[in-house]
Amino acid sequence: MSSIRIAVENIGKSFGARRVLRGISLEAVSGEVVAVTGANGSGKSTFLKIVAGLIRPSSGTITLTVDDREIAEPDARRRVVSYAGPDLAFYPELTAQENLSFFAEVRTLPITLAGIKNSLVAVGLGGRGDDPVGVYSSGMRQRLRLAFATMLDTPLLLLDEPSLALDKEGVRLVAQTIERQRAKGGVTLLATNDPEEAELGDRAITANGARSQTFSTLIAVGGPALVSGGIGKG
Amino acid sequence: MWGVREIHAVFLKELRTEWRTKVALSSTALFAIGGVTLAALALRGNPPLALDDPSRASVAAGLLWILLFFTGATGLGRAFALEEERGTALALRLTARASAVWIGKFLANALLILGLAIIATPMLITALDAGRNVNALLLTCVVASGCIGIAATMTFAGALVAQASAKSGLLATLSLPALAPLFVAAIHGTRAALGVGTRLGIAPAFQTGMGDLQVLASYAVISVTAALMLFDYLWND
Amino acid sequence: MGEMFPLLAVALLIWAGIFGFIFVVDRKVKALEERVNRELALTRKGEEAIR
Amino acid sequence: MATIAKIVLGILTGVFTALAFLYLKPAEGFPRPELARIVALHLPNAMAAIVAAFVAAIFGWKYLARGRNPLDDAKSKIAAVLAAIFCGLTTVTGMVFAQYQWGAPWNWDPKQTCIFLLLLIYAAYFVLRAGIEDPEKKGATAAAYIVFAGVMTPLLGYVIPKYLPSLHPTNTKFDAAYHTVIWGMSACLIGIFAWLQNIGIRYEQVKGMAQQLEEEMA
Repeated sequence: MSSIRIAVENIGKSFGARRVLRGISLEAVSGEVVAVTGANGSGKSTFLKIVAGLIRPSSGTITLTVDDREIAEPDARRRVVSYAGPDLAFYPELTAQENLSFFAEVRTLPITLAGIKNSLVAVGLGGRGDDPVGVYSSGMRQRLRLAFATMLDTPLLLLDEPSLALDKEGVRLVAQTIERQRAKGGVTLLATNDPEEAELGDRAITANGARSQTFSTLIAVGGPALVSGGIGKG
Repeated sequence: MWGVREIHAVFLKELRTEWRTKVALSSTALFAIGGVTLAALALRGNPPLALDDPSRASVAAGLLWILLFFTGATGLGRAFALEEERGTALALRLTARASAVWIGKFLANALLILGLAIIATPMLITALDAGRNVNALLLTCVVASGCIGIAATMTFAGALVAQASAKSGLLATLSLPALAPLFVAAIHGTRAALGVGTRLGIAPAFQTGMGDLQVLASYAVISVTAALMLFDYLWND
Repeated sequence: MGEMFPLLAVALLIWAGIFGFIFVVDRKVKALEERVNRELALTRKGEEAIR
Repeated sequence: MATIAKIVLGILTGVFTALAFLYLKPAEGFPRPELARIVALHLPNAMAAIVAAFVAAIFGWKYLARGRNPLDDAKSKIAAVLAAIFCGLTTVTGMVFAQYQWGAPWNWDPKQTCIFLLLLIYAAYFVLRAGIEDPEKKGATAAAYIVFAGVMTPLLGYVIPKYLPSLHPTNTKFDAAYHTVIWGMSACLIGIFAWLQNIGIRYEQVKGMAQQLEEEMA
């Protein structure tokens, strides 16, 4: 896996006059896992979507560098970032396998049907790959989201509440996914409310919603605290 | 530049999801058939109207494009509206390029409206008895190129409407003024194909309709190009 | 030519009304601008004082 | 400075209005020659509408393609409002003219049809804006529509005159007096457009600042 570096500088977002995010900064390099914590409505999800390129930030910059090459083009970014979040949905008329095949095709991934079946097996959906996603339970959908994100196999992995609706085994799966991403030398950003899950990160940053930058602090959970943003440094 | 593999994937996905539910297919087909029925009821009622050939042809040309416009407005907006409603737009935006998404959906929409036109056009023309002097080749060319223009503009307008909360009727409202030049030429061309202002035979009808075909072709080219360029900005927001 | 003058007077009166209206709106916006600017300056000053 | 320009604009508008009544000769060949003077208001209104439509499309494109600056969206939106107003005035003055000279207020004449479709575009534009909550999505979507419609309308201007028989004069030449008055009046109306546009932008800006202020107080 290629080496990656992500630098987020002072990202802010307002929807009109309503400010949902202010002054988030962060830097991470290959092998790191950063937990993004914060109360409900603090802007964690918005932050992840901004990094994924799904929402345009109102202020601040994000610099993605892969193998010393800066990624600027939206099409190039699609090949570098994958995302799994609660509002990621799939086509209910298509089977899980058809869904993944379709997304692999539009991304022109060099992946075979066997590879897609394997990634379904890996998230515990091996026997249900031919069922239409419309009949899936919420836990199965969550597993499919994980399969989607890992199938894309990108240096930057964004997980928003990955354990949502998952059983014990599913939670272990999330930890495995993150460990594998770390071993490959990728970066993982993990937005979570669960303090136990936040422990999976080497360190954590807190999204503090609309409040001023002065108050958005940074808490180190452990591990190599590299450069961090905001005022308080880990 | 625009990968064929990606366009093909989007196109096939559109067809496959539509084929499993057949919602757009059945609703638009019923819409078109219902329209033809009403037109026939109005014009073939008792006492019978004594319309001459050119009048019947003109009425048929007008009704055909009214029918295709509203059939399109019923069915073609789904392509993007569904992605937004079900939240699949997110996964699509994470993986697919703007050009592939737009072209794939445009092709699927064009196929849908062309299919409907193939059913509705002969039905309407026989129902109104407007085909006595028909030039089938010109009619096919006019209807096909007109449908491509409608599909392009409505696929683009559908992407805009998908962002709005109240969607009903909005697609027709947005696309009608943009489609006006197309309809002017398409109705004129259809009238020519049905023998208005021409005498029988291939050459005269094509002489009258050539200008219309040129307008329809340039409309298709301009609308596809403009939609592709603008959609790129919207998709990579 | 002479019968045009009453019509012209009406037309000029309408124009005067339109221009007067735009002028008043312009002034109102200007007043609003000044008020908001003043309040903005006050808040900034307040923030600095707290620090 | 600005005040002086506004006063000059007002005086000029008055002068050209006076010229329209006193200097223009009644147009010959019309049923009501003295009423033909309304073209001195009709054509300049159409001119201002076109300028406003152009401004709306340009700033729409700028918003869409150049970094989503809310100010560009505001400029585009205000120009669209003004374009709709000038379109409406053009239609009304045109209908008055048509009623007295051609016998009916509406004839589906090519230019009437064009202006009608232009009005329809702006109506659709505002319906679209009203239907979208998020200001950025609203701006981008509305901008995409106004640019798309802006690309399609010249085609309309090219296509429609080819198909519909026109009542508008194509070969009658206006004399020099008409030219002076129409161009002068056009300049005045475009000046009024610029002034209104400026007021509108300032209002949008001050509204934004007030909201920001509220946000900071909270």
